[in-house]
Amino acid sequence: MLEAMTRMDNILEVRDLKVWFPVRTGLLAGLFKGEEKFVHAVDGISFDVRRGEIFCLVGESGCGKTTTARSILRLVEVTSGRIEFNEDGKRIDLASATRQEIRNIRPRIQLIFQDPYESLDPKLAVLEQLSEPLRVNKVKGTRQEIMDRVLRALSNVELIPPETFLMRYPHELSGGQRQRVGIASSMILGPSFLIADEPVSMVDVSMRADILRIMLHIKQRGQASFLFITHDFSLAWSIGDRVAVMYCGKIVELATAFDLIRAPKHPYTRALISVVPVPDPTYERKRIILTGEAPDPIDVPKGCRFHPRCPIAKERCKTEEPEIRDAGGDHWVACHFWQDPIP
Amino acid sequence: MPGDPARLLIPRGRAIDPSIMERMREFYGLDKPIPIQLLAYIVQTFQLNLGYSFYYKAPVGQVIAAWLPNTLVLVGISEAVAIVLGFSVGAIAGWKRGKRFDIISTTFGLTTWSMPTFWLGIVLIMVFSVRLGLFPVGGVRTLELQYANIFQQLADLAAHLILPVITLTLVSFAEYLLIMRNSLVDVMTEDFVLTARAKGLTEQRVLRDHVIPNALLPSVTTIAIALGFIVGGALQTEIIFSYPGIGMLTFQAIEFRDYALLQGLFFIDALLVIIANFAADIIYTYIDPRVKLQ
Amino acid sequence: MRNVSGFWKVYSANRKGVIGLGLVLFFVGVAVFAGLAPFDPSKVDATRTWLPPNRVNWLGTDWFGHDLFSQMIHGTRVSLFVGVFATLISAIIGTMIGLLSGYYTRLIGEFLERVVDFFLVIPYLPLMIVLVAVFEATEIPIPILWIVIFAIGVTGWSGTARIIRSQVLTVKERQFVDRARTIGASDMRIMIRHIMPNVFPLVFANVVLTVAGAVLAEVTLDFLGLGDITTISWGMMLHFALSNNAMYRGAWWWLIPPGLAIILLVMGFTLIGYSVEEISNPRLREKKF
Amino acid sequence: MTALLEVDGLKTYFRADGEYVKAVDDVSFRVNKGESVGLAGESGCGKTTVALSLMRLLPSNASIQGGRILYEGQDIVSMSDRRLRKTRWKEISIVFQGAMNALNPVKRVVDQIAEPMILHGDVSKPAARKAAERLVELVGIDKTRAKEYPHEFSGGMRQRVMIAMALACDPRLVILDEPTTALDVMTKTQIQQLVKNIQKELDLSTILITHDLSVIAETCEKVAIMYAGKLAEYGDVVSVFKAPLHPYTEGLIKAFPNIRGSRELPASIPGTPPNLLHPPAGCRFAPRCPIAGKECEALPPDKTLETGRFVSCWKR
Repeated sequence: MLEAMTRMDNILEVRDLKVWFPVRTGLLAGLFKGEEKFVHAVDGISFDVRRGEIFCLVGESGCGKTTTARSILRLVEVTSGRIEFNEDGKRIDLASATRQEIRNIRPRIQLIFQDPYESLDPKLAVLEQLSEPLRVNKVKGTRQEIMDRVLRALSNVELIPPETFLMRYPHELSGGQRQRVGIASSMILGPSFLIADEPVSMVDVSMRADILRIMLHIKQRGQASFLFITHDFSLAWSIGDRVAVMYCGKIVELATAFDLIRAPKHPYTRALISVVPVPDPTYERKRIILTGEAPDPIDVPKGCRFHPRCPIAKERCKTEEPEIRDAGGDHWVACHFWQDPIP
Repeated sequence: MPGDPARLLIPRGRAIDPSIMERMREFYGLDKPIPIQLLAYIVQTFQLNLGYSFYYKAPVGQVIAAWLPNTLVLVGISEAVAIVLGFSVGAIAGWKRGKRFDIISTTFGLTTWSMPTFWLGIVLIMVFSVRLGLFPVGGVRTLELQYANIFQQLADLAAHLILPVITLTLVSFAEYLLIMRNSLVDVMTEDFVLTARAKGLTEQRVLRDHVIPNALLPSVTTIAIALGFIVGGALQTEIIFSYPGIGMLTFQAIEFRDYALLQGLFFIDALLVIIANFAADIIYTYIDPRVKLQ
Repeated sequence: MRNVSGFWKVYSANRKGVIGLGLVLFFVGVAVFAGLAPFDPSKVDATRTWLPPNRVNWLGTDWFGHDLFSQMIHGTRVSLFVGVFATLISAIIGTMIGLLSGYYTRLIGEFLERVVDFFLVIPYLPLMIVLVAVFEATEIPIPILWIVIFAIGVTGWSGTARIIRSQVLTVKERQFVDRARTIGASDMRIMIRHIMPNVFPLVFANVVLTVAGAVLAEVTLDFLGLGDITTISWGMMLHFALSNNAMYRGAWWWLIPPGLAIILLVMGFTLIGYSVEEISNPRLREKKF
Repeated sequence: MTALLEVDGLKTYFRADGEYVKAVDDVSFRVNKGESVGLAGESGCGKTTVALSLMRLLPSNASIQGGRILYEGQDIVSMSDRRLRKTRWKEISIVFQGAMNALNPVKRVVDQIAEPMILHGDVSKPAARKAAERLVELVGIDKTRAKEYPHEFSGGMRQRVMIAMALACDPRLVILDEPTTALDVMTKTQIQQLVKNIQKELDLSTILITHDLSVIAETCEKVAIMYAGKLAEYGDVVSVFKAPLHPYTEGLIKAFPNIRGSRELPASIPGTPPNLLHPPAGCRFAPRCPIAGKECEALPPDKTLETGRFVSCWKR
């Protein structure tokens, strides 16, 4: 299984990660019912991020992809499982690390946020925004050295000339510019691993490509590896190296971007890819439209979680949860009947 | 020892036998340090034993029970009027935000809100009772009417109640007015108000059918919070109008340093307000479909 | 703050706010220059009692023969002093409890939230009365004025705490706080550097509103006879007017001016508070697009 | 084909600090009977303001400063308030973005759908409720759920309710303002199919407002592209997407990643949209335009080609 594949060129190895949130019931209800309910936000997933790649985690809202990202940064507590971060021959399990260890490792792992309007403190100018990470982590340097680093970070995200941006406040910047300041602030500590959570979904279409290109350059220069979280297969297609698809807290399929999008195997992935919008009015295709909606992560269906909506589900799917298996060529799929055609 | 309650039990002008003082202190537990007295008080309170009033020479619970109904009548009537008045004026003010009605009504509300309650009572008494002689200056009934028929008695009660009710209504309605107004202004920016307009509803119907029902919800919760404020207003009103309720009783308890009574009163005040809050919570879960009773 | 001039530009366009500030500044001026009052406010002139307003005593005299105009002027000091110091106490308590209960939502937060809820619904005037009465009885040598300040301060913080708590709860969920955490900032730094500046305007508005409440509370305690009878304050003027039957003897000049002064001062603070709230809370502002 | 709606030189301005923000500045287009028109552009281009202008639902600081909106020959801009209210929902209805707030949280769904029926038709309350339940079924929701409140529905379901509500009075024209924006791709597709089917069945005209060109490509017949308050291009979907005339349209189409294309980054348009308080004097796209020349400093001409296409550009 995946366990056996542990290799030196993995920067991150996630094994059987579970993040459950207790459901808050009323005080009285809690006393009488006695059983505690959980949101199974992430329910046992394993994957690797290889050094120097952009690994995409794709899924619909509520599938657990953002919780996965937040658990790697320990912004939420992990219920069980391991998250091994591997750098310079040293391994650290982020899931069980102490607060102090987490704070020590944080400069190495940074997050690029979804909402450029929300992720910058509205009261801080760009200069403060970028110098704060250095100050918090007690990076030594003269004023000039700090300033040089800030200016370099700004030019790296193509905010040129960088000097003109230093004293601007977030509300004086466009959405695309803010997102670049966000990336610069995530990059200033020189992290080796970046988690990008829907980094362009709030940016206007005409400026999205700039953001994507900046990230691609970071990867190509070998500065960092990425975990790229998105709901949009076409983004995974244009920027991702390998792609994993999540459904209701589980990974249902994992393969290279090309294989997964051109030859999807799991019925859920096949359906999703068949309906991805294409900006071409003449393009004809057969759409597989699923009925219903994703299940409530509090009461997950028995057996395969996808079976109530699955067009090829059989009796076995109602009782037996499929393991994720290699279907050949490093293409992993969690389905008993992935070879069946969809009618 | 000024402010020593034991001293108050002895008739004035008599020499005090220190040993009697000592025994009385002991009897009432006043010889213990203050923290221990406080602890004893808390323990007793939870046993619903409110202690013994020095001044009335009766159990505190009994004294309060005798005076409480008058207060409930006063507060009940004035709050009902204040809520209806405050909510309706507030709704119109919010709807006509920035117009003359809004400015005049909020300025008026702000003025009455800024008044000390007792001072408003003074002004009303000076104008309507002392100058114009329209209403009695205080109390709750006229002694000579004790044997009159029920209608005369009721008319008498109403005449006594009118000024206190006006006082308490005026000082508390502004709170409701401002809450309703701001809540309405908030709701009006919501998309469903645009939907309602798009449906072709007249402005009045948009207000009546869509805006007000939504603005009312947050306003209801504030009724409960406002009650803590109203207890203070009722207290001052009763004192100024010599209205025999628990506010007046509080004043007497302060004057005679009757701590057991004072603490008992505070306990009852708090209890009533907490019960009212609880009731408001339950009402809220009924009127807001988004909140389900577990 | 670097945004002061920007804030002033918006504030000065707010009519209510300017009126409120004018009122408060007027009373502050009166308090500062109270020494210029025409008479010594505590000087008794037995030949001049119960006088309605006249050329010598602009607001008349009371039963003892005090000049009421001079008493009004000196009374301003007490109202402002008590209002500001009581608010200082409640602002400190309220801010700390609000911040802590909003930031730590687990055990500490739950507990503090209950405490705030309790103080929020509790009828505060009776509580203040009990506090002052008990303290005055203990004979601890604290001036009564400070007992009053303390009683108002420790009962009046719950509103501030609640507002800060709810603000912290929302601000804390915003992404820039997550960003601060991912760069390794400590809880303390996040609270002071990121959360506080963003909740500050509303806190300020609330604190100003608390001053209004504290001024009213002080007047009420004086009226109930729980204040210091040796100080000259608006509340004490009313207290003595009542106990000397000014109401029935038609001495309106002893009763009306202190009341009007209280209304104007309370309104001044209230207007400032509402205006700051309006400016800093975008939901109360008109939607632009 | 006859025109149902003709927008002619529409100008809608916002007042801000004594100045005018020209959110919509001289926009003209038409919607024929039974036709679906997509109105696309990025945030702040004025597309939602156009939608609100069509029903005169503008906020208090905005007003229509010029132009005509002819619905069946009647000018909505100069219509009396009474006439306007009779036109709203009965003739033109609207589906707003973010269905959560567009539904009244404290009213039952069935009553919200029935409300305009009772208002505009001579229908009794029970009859309106019955009809509302039928609509709920039409949009694919079990009618037993009609008695529920909006918060009991998922995002996709609420959008279906909004669509049912928009159909309540048999309107001729339905405006859809970002109807699928916050939804997941599968739900989005379900809603798009629903709208397409209903449109065909009821011979409706629709105006779909969205920033997502691919949605328009898949569901509309005509497309209008807006940029900074101006109409950049208008035409039938196939020719606009296959051979865009305006450089902005071209850039926008290229900015969309396409899983059917080769694996490469989409292209971006450099720069940012202008501030509409002080827009450039000439072509508003000129500062970002790859082919802008000297002549673009003057206002570009409106060119209507014989194919019915429209473009506002000097270079074409």
